[in-house]
Amino acid sequence: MTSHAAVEPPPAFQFEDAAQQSNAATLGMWAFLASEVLFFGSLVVSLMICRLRWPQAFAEGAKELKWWLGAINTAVLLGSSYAMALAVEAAEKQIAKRVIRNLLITASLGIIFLAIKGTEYGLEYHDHLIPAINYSAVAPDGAERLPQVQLFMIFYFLLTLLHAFHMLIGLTGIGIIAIRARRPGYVERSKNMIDGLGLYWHFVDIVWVFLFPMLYLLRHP
Amino acid sequence: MSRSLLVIFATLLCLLALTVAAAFVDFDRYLPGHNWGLRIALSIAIAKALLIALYFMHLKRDSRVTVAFAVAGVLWLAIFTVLTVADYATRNHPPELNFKGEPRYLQASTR
Amino acid sequence: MGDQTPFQLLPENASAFSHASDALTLFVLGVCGLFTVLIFVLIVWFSLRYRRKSENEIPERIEGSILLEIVWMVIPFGLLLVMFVWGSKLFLDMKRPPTRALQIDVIGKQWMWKIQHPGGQREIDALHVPTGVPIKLIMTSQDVIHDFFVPAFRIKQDVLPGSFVTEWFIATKPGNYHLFCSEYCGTSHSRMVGTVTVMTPEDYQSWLAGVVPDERPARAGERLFNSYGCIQCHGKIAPTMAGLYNSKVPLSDGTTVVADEEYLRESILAPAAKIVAGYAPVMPSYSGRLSDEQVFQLIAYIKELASATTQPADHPDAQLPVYQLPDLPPANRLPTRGQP
Amino acid sequence: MTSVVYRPAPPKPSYLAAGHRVTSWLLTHDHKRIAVLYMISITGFFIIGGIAATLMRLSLLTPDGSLTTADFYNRLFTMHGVVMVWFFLIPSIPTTLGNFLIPLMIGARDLAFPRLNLLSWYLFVIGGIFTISALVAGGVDTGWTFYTPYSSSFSNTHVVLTVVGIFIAGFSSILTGLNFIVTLHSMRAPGMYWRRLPLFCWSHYATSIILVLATPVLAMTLMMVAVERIFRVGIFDPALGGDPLLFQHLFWFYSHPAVYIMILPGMAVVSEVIACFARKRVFGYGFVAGASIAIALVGFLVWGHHMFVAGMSMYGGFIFSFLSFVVAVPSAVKVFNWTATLYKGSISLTTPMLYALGFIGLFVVGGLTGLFLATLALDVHLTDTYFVIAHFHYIMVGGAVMAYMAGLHFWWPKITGRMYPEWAGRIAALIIFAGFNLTFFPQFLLGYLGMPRRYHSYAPEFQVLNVMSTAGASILAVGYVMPLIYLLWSLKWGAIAGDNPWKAMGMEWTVSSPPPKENFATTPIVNEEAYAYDTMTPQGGGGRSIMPVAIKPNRGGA
Repeated sequence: MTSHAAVEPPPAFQFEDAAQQSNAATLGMWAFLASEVLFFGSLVVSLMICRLRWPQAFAEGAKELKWWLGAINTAVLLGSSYAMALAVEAAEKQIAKRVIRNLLITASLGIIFLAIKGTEYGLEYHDHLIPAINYSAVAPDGAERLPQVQLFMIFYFLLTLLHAFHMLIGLTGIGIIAIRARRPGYVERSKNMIDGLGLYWHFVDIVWVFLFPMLYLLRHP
Repeated sequence: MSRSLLVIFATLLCLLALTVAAAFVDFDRYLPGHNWGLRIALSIAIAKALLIALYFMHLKRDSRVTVAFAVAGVLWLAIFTVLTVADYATRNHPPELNFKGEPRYLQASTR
Repeated sequence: MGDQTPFQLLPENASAFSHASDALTLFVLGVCGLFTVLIFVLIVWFSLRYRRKSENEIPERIEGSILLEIVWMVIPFGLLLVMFVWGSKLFLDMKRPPTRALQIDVIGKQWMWKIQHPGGQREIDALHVPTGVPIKLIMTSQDVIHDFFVPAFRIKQDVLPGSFVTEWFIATKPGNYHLFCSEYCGTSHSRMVGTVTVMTPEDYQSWLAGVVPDERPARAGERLFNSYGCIQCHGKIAPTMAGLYNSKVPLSDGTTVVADEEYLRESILAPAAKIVAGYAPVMPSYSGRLSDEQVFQLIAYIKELASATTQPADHPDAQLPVYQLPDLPPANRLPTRGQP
Repeated sequence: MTSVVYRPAPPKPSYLAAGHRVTSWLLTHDHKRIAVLYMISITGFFIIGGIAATLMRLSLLTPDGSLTTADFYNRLFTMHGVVMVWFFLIPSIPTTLGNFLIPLMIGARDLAFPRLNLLSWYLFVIGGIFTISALVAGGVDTGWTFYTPYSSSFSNTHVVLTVVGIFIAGFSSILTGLNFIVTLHSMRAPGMYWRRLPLFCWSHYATSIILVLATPVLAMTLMMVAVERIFRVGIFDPALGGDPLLFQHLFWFYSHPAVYIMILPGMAVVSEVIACFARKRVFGYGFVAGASIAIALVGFLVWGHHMFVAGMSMYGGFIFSFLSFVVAVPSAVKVFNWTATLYKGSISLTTPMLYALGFIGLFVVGGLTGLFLATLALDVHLTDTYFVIAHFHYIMVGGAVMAYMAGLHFWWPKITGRMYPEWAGRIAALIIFAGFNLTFFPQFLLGYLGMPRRYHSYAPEFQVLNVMSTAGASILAVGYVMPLIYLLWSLKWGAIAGDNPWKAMGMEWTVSSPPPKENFATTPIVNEEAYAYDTMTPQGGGGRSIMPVAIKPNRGGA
């Protein structure tokens, strides 16, 4: 933190001082993320347990996915996380302009991620891979799919949709803060909020860091 | 500060390349029975997650309480995983124990 | 049940397990009763002895005692360990059916129990068994989870769709006993009940003789084995069935499984799940093509093939036979993994 | 009150007087008002669940259950379970007493996140509306456990609607737990070190850990059930490669710790009440506090004991059985310490104390019968019978509800500023204790006889015990209606309570009854541990425990 801090804004009614408020905000976000770890985690563990039972089918399912799109997306999301880290750093130094710029980069990369994801869903629709919508037991090239490939695809869609939903929430938050950050003094007052948003965004990134190998890369039974 | 973030970002991209490359090797063909593909993928993912948590999420300079919160979620997930897998891994695996002899009192009642 | 009084406090004792289980119950009850009485007496005694005599009374401060804390952690824990070991030992017995047991197939479906004896006799919501003979039930469900519960035997096992589970007992006392479905299974869950009739071996023989049997399951299984073309591959490019049941089978991933009923079922319905070492995963799945009953019949046949060749010795400490991979022409074999 | 506590400012208007319009309640950020909102809502849910229970018990009077059809009976026990577990027991003590008292006990003006607190009440109500609408639309017949594949593929009732309701209410739990954890970490007044924290707060901390870390697993599990139902895919359906036991692992990973969500706050209340009415520091404070945390942690390792006969691996059974025995130790430590607290105390058998002592007795029976179920071989016989029903009702009704009643009566003067008629309270407490035992003790015998749970009709030899149980339930019902009447009566006609009618220690008793909106005019400083009853002056009230000296104005700078 630099020395040219503005006048400390008054803390909320229930807090004694800004330090206590900031501490509470950080702890609150981390407690929420711990909860989220189990939210995503229980689904990932379910996936791995089903994989334990059907290694062949799940490897086959992984091969049906476009690993290169997943890899590009991972890079995009890592980049957006990097931009977010820069935004948080700028907020600590209270440089509003840099905060806004980095938040916009973060959001753009997030949107690119979702666009690629959408394209992928389109390709999967084309390959008749979407359970309950157009899943087919026969691949487009005529090869018969193992029955549990469908199970794999259920997990794939549940996990990626849930992840995309979290991205949307994050993007909304980034959008709101990026717009408000133009107001003078906002960045100084909202350090906690920007930091919390950053934590959330990085968490969503971490989730993807696990989803990518678990879904796309386990190509051998 | 910004530079160290850049270094982390670059490392993350390298790890990404590494995990993709590893995915195209069928480790089971050479070292069967140990699920090396999964182990390597998971290890790299954990490494990446640690980098993000420690530097991007600045856990490295946070208080111990915050670190404990972060660890709690992972620890609880580990509890769930270990105990559930303990069931699945030994489910259809009846050992010789199952067939080795019979309890005494049952022998008495049937022979 | 006809011979039961309308009111009773304790359940019937009709299997070898029921006596063992009741003895353990008595022990746990004794320990728990002791502690319950202890706490109740202390609370009532303290409440009377130390009741507030004046509004201004201020009792002396007592901080606590590490020694006491340790005592009342260690002593209960010791007693709990006894319960754990005793309970686990008996549970282990309940999970180890003897190989020479009489094997009876059970299918649960909403809301009835379908039972078939090895001789082909069928029953619905009723089970006739002789005393003194180990009975092993091999069970599956056609729809939801059910549970085969005979209170008089102190046995219970959830019956799962999509896999085989087993449960075994030795009946000791002739009579009629309740059979309950004990896992909630829908509207008529409480009507999914039946009767287990325990008979002396002589009565059982005459009962068997009095029921017109269907085709023996093993015989029906043999016909299926031929008509579904299993015989085209097995013993030729696929593993032979002879001596398979209850032997240890090496798998392609380097592990070993025992070929029990559940393994055989899975191998028929989802052959890709476990591949025998050295064989290609070429078998198609018969899921959806065979009914649960037909699977039972095929397995009965496979078991009979096993007993025709090697039967695991039935004396204590017997080792399971290791499944012998027959010699096949090299063209049919895949390179074993790990030895490129 | 005649305590020596220094009160710097003239009494401020109470939180009840701060605004009278409906919006001043529905949009309040005040933890005390939100607690009252919760209290009203859970009472409503308790009545709904209670009506379902009454109808079930009536139907069970005859072996063929002629009062209800099997379908209707199945809907009744499902609704009873769902409403009581998720909409009464889990929120009961934490969201009412916990919400009201934690800031008061630690010397804070509010929880860390007041708006989040209000949000969680709204989520709770919305979740409740979903679930109740499923009830109105025709009900659910899966049992509160939603076992697959029955719930996902076979039942043709309103499973999705119910599950969505629970899913939403789950987020309310998570947010409440998160709020408590952060509050207890960051909002304690100066001098309120962890080792000085009232045991009430320790237990709520332990509860919150479970709320935050277990509830998301339930939410995800129920979501998978809903997805499986809506899209006809198979995660838990073996026909498509799914695994019904996976559901049970996920479900019990939440639902077993959930039992501790229900009982730990009960233990929280009992520690406070016993200390006050024995006028003694709780024996072995550190061990009781540690036991709360130990129960929360080890409680996460034992879920498999619900699955011993479900087809789980035998080795899994051994592991879970052992861990289940381990969790019995901290529970025993608590009971022994409470009993030891009574030794050489100054015991006053007021209404809250009667409930608290009743709690200990019933919790002992409920806990010890749990040992039968943890013993592998006995669980085989007893699981899924009425023995289990009796066991968990001793814990949940005999434990959690008794403790809730104890706490409600103990802090009623603080919450409302009024006293209830003591004689009516004592009579109701005795009626509830007697009615409860008559209702549920016969069920232990029924279970050992082998009567399975969730049976609409049963074998005739079970009838005598069932009639006893129903008779007990009617007594129990009277016991529950009585407090409802006299507590409401006391709101208008009860005697004015005064700040500290019980001469209790604890910071909540140093503020006026009902407390002012901002709790403490100035931030208090704590310089003594909890339950320092030996320092009490003969007139009651704290000696030197709490000295509310202003160290800082309320708002920084202003």
